[in-house]
Amino acid sequence: MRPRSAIYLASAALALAALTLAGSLPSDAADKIDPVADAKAFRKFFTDKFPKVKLEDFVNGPYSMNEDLYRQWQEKEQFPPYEFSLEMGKEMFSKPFKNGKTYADCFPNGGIGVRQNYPYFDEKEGKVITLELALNRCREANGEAPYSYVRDEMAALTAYMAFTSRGKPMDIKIPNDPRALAAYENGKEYFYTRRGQLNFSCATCHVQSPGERIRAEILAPALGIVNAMPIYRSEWSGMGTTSRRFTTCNSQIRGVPFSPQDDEYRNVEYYLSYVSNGLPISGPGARP
Amino acid sequence: MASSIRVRATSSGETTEVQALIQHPMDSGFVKDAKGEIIPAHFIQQLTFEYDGKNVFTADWGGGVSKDPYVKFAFKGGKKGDELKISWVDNKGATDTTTAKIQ
Amino acid sequence: MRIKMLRSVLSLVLLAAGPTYATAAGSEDDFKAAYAAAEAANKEAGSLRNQWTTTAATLAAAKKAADAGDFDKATASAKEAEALAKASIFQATSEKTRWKDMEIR
Amino acid sequence: MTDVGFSATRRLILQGAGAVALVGLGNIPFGPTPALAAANDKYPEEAFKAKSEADAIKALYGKTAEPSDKVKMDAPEIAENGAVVPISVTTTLADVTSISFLVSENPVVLVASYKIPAGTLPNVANRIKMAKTSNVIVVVEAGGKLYSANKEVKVTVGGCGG
Repeated sequence: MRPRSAIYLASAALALAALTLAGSLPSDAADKIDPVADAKAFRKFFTDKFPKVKLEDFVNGPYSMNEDLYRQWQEKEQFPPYEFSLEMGKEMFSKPFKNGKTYADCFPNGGIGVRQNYPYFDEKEGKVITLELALNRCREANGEAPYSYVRDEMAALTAYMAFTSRGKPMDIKIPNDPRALAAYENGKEYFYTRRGQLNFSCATCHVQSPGERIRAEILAPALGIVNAMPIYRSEWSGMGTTSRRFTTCNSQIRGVPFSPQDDEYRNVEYYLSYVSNGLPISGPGARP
Repeated sequence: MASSIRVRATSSGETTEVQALIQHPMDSGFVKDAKGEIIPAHFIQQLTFEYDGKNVFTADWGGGVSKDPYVKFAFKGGKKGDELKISWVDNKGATDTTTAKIQ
Repeated sequence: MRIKMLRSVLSLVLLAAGPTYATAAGSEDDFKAAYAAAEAANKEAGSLRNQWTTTAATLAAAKKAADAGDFDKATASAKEAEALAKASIFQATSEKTRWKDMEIR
Repeated sequence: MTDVGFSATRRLILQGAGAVALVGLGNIPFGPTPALAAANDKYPEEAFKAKSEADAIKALYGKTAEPSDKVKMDAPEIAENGAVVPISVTTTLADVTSISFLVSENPVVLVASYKIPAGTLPNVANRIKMAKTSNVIVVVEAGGKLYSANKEVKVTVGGCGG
């Protein structure tokens, strides 16, 4: 882990440790929002549950859970189905807008190798900003119409940006700002809240039964589950952004989905990315 | 329009391994769309690979081949820098051709 | 554990819907009342950010039956929609506290 | 979520809301095939109309195949998705001239047939579609005789409720 983020984590831990030590009883500690401790417990839960799976392999989702699936994945990775989307994204990323600017002007480091820092908490706006939102804001700032969050153009752009960050550890920061902690906690609550007529939460599938089957599909572990986004799913025979994955999951358990990039989705992506800090970015990914 | 054919050909001295991924819907003609209408059959029927003017591989495909079809094979011969000619024709008569350099 | 959860929701929905089939709901007014109640409940579920897709589907079925003049079926569907909406409200309120039980610590 | 709910969901899924849905309309006309094959050989029209693997093999090769352990087929136990099933074959048989893949439960049994000229190795990998759990057969024509291998690949609808 890069020294800078290690220092950050250490200082955050120190700050939070100081808070908890400040006379709060253990029972209070349960209500104290402690992302660092959460992340540690989150990672430990999965490494204990699957001791044979290497830490960085959790980002391969179902393929880290089943040998037969892993072989099918390896074969697909020789010439992956997201190849066309990746190429389209690379082309789109460098094509200037009508006003001559390009996406590179909107992103740190020209948008290359920065995906692992998204989503981030914008202290001016007081809200979580995801990569997809930042891309559309960049378009609007340059007089272009925003893309749909669930269609191919957004998937192609995020595929290219993810590709430029492949292998870099997820590096999400939570500034010492009560609104950031609240957003993080709201994301965590969404993750564990059961919804829809099937009464499932994200955790029902991805914490309680990763590696098990739901009909033909093997459930992915929640650790590192967003590291491979965006994904080409054989099920959709097409690309899927994080937004598409969240909204379709909602409707599959018969819950009415919110519109993409609503606060709940931004916050749950913030939570899921934070607790997967340190695991490598592996997007764009192929999935069943 | 960029070619619909992506090819990776790598030579390892005496044999050349060829992988191809082609952008094509490969509709079998048996699937219904969201509105319940049958999506008409539209798939690549024949894909040919030529090296040095000679056919080294021919694929005759039906509707049962996956969307964005992929195929891998190998042939003896072929040196780095040589060219492979790849072309396909589908059941609607559409075609595409490209050449790829052996790496 | 999941089966237990499903049964709890299942029983809840059937319980609410059960009595409605028994009563003979004849007129259009019954339908209008039942439909309004169902819509209100579903609206409340919306405010709790926890609507179910099946509620919307059952509401639509009720409307369709009403448009076709079959007020018995329409009223029954409207009552079932209300039950579903109430179940989604119950789910939202109970989960407000119970989500922590599943949290990895 | 009463019983009605379940069967409604199954029907919904089967109608291809997300999965590959199939319509057993019996003999759908095979679809216009104006473009015939390229110069060197003809597209095996009849074979791609066959409804059983025996007919397909006869239409393609005019003879029957015998199982042989020299034909090594690599196929998954359970396909991750019926739309993309990676299947490959290698063989140690000498002078192979053709390799074909068939799926007995598909509406059109013959999926792919490859012509292997001299100098090309007798190994092919591809990705095929499977309607449902089925036997996948690979046939290799070597030295004028036909050899085959087959394996059952399980395919089910994926995904959660819906």
